[in-house]
Amino acid sequence: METFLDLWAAYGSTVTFAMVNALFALSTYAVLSTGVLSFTTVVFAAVGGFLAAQLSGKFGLPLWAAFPAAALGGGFAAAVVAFAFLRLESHWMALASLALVLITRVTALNAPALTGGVNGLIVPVRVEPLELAILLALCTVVFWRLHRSWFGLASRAVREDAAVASTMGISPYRIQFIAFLISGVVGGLGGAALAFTLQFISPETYFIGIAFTMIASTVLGGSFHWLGPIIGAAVFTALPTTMQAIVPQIEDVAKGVVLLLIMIFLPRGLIDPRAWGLKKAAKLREETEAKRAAERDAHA
Amino acid sequence: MSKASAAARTLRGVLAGAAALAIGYAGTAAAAPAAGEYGVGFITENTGPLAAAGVSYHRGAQLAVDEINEGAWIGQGVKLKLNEKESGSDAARAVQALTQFSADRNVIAVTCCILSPVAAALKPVTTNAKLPLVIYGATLPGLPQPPYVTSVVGLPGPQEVKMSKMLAETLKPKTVAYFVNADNEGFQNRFKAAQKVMEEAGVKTAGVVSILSADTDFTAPATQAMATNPDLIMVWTTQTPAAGIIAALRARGYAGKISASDVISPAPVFKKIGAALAGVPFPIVFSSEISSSPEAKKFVEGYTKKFGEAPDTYSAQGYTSLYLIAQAMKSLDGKPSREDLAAALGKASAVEYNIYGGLPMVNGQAEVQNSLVAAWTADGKVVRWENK
Amino acid sequence: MRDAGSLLVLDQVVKTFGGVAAVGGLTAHVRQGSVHGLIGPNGAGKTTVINLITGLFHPSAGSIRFNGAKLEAMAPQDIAATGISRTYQNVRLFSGMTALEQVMTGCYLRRGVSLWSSFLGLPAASSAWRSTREQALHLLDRVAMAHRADELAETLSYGEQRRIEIARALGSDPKLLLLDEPTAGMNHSEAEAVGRLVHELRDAGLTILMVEHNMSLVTAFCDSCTVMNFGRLLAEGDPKTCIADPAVQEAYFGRKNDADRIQALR
Amino acid sequence: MQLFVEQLINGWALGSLYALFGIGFGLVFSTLGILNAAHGTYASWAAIAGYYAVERFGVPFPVAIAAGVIGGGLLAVVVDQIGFQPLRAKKTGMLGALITSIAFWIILDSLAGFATGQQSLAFPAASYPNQMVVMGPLRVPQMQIITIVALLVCTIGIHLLIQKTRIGAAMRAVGWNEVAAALGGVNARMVILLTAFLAGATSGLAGVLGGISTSNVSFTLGEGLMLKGFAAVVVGGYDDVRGTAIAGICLGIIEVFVAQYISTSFRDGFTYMLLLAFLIARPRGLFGSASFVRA
Repeated sequence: METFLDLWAAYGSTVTFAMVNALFALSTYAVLSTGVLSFTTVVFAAVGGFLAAQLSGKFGLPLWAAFPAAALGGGFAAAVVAFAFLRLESHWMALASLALVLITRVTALNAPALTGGVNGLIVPVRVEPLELAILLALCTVVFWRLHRSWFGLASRAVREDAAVASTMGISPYRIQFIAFLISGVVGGLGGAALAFTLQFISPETYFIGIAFTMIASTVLGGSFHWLGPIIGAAVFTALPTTMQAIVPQIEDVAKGVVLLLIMIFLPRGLIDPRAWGLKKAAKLREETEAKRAAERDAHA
Repeated sequence: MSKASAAARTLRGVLAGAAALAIGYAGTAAAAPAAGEYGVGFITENTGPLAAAGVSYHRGAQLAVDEINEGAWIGQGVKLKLNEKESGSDAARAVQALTQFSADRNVIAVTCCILSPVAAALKPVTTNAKLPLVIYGATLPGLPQPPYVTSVVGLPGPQEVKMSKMLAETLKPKTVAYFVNADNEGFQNRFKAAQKVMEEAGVKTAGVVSILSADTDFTAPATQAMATNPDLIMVWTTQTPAAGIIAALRARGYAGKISASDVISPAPVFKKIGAALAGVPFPIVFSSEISSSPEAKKFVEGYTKKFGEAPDTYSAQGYTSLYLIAQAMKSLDGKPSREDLAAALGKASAVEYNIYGGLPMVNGQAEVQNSLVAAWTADGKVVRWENK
Repeated sequence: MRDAGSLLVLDQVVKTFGGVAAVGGLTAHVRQGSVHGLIGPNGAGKTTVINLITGLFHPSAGSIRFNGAKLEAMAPQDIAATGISRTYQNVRLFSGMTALEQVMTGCYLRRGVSLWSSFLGLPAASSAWRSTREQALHLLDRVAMAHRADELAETLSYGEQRRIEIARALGSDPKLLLLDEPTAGMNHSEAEAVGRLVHELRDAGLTILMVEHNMSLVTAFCDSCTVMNFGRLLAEGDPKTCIADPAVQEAYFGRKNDADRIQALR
Repeated sequence: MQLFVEQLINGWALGSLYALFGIGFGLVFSTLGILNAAHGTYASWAAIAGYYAVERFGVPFPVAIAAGVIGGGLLAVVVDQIGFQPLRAKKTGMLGALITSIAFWIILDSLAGFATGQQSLAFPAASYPNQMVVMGPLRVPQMQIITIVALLVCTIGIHLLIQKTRIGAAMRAVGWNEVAAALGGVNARMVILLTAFLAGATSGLAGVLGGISTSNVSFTLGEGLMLKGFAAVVVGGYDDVRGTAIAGICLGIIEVFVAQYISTSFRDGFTYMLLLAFLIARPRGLFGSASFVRA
């Protein structure tokens, strides 16, 4: 029992951050699974994070009231972003969303009344790992349902070939707009979760670091199934801790190399339903051939 | 977790600590912690934007641990062991490192942080974990919160005021232009303190040029400051901008007086900028070439031997943080708990062994008494500044 | 007058790309309940016409009318909702989806429930999902692919993929089906099967517009046809008559230099 | 008036650095379709290469520049071949390459930290032209003139290369569609290597010039250039070097003037608001060609 407690104490924070990062990754996955590469999760996270921090700090809102507020804030920001950005061509969309991340930081830095400016904000409320696990589980259920619904099917179609999907009556704009709303809500929750975990946030908290963590987690885990971002976030969060334990001197280099190797050898990520399908097909072919050979033998 | 129970626990900790201290105090002469190796968590910043300073802090701490162990400074058989974890000046990574330290039963105290926001992020975590934290670098007022959070870094203010008065008297400038970090509250405070002194002395503000920490090109700000035609330019910014600004001012042909802060004191800054730094006064509390107390000399000697270069103001702070922890250890009996150690740290009225010629502590915050005004010579030595 | 029995009417449709007219004022009529061939040499603009009808391109000038609706300014998904469905010259199935999922996606328009209730998994939505699944399986059966329903479409042979694409296009229960070279890359018996399917569909009341290269298949499959060259109408009417037209003959077989030039332009 | 003109030149020189960097970044984006997070490190490493060439071997100024330029180019080629080439066959699109570029960014940035001993280094004052050129009442540093001229030469050179030569046509073809380019007889591999080298070399030039004139050779160098170079590429339109050059210069001048006449706090905000305005109002950028037709 004691060993377990020690282990939890040592790696508990890694688990906690993995769960927060999983929320960011899911938010990115929400839009990526409809074929949109967007870094705006960071923006939604900032909105959710500062909103939750201010509500709990200034107005004494409890945790479970602050989370829905953060989700709403993130969702609203997402609606605005989607309205402005969805008509851009995909490459521009990626650039525009990255630019928006930079703008968000500058804006946050220059609005100290809302964000504490360079000095940041102390967040008086803390989220327990169990509460975080419940939040993540709730989000996961949503993504699981989405995956198995008409929206899931339509979003896969839009991602693979938006033009073809549109000639089947699926409006890519509508699907991607909904995806942005989901991304905003989950991103806002993630931002609040990060605020309640760190208990201190500043404009630097919601910056390029998160953008790359979430996109790397999503792609690493696999962006073709909701399980991918969650697994990816766990791996990507544990990576620095592991590297620190193994090669403390060149921790960052080692982290980069591992990321590189995974991408080169598993470019579609760790969780890839298509690869399972391909494997199944290969197996089926083998069996058919074996059967045919057996039949030939029987005839001979 | 409810706040009430946390507060209750904190209170219990404090009471227990106070009780332990009272017992310890009663028999100071007899106090000796049980022999053994005690871990001190050191959150390094050897990579990331502040790595240059981070390496110095780390080295100072390493040297202190060596000295403390070799001389059996705490007591016979009592040794400290530095456990390092890297944060890269990132708050999230620092929090992760701290929680890992708190899980390691062998770690009795942690020392950390150059950036105030990172220190602020660690405060609630360390208080929750009841793990004493000594801040070695961050200088935002209000960071220390005894017993769990203490700081060995003097707040800026007095040194800047002292130097500004000196400059106002000796240089007698009519106008001053200031460079200030728009995104660093510590330097804004230093700037305001200096400006107040100058204006009280009847020196007009010719202009204030603000820059950002991440800036690298200072040609335009230099042009802007020079256009105000000041008698003196005061540079209140973080290290890289300060070095860049002075280089740019000299490169553009500014021949007037410049002053700066202790950020330009480390040797690599001179190596980088060279003679342009010569004669630029800066306030400093420790200089390997000027500080002359026996403790300072021993520090410089040991450091130079171990690392092949002279220590700077950052290594001095890293060094001091370990001595404060050792001092608190020394006052405890038996196998010290984290709570006991925190209480001892919170109660400390001074860092007894220091290289500053005295370093009192008030409410867990070190206060600088003795500061000097120094400057680089053209051939790379730090000397007391004189108006030439 | 001729518009009267026509389900689809193209009237002076023009499409230019950077000043070059891919379609230059084409007028064509597709009669309700017929199999209509759209033929012409490579680069004649046939696929562009299909793209214009389905809204992937918008005409630079002219109008397209379908069943009383004016399509030229509509978005592809709205055009699909009026009852037009299509396949592609180079099969464009969705990567990573099984054959059944492809066809299910094709059934999107007649799923019968809102995205929201489908997400919540309401009983009505679940039963609608099941019945749509049945329909999709039925469509797969219709193109003789039911036994491959749960396999990744991309692992199947080219001919099989084409058949799945046709099943997918039928998923939306269209009034007009546009087939872009449905027999390309198929052997004779496979092509025959497609021909039979096309006639069955027509007899069930569907109107079909197909781009076809093979002249003998055109005469075998189509009730009427439109011949294009250089984005313009060359001939229209009965397939046999059209093909016998000297202009058509020349476009296809004569003036080899031109054909080469067109090839080069592509 | 004198201040105005001096600041104009300061901004122009600063913007020229952004533009030079942006040209490299934009080349990779438009031709190879890669959003390269590691691009900033090419500039850092070019400056480091130039610095050590001076520090260790005492080479003259032009050789130091050449060392940086070639170093940046070679690094870009190595990163491309290790990180991006294996993904091309697997058709992972922009995403896969983005992740490997993040990996390289982490690796190269951290190695750059080691290479400079975590310090910010500076070229010795004697190793480069550090005098002021006096033009009437104006005094302009020599490095600013060199930077401005370097951008001019690179912009014209690369523009002509892309628009007027066979190689350039091949680069445009690859940017349009790699498969089509391969079928059309273009050796796509060669074009990729050449583009990567050219992009790395241009950004490397920005790195080494910036490292000299700002007295800052460290891993932070590339990061700073990256953010502003990125802005220049977006405002200028990523498939036209002239747009990037003009946008970069404008951004530099605006930045300096906002700091001089309004406030430093608004400086970056101003740049990024401009960026956002362009993205929404004119996503093609200043010179960008009309968006492609895709069906």
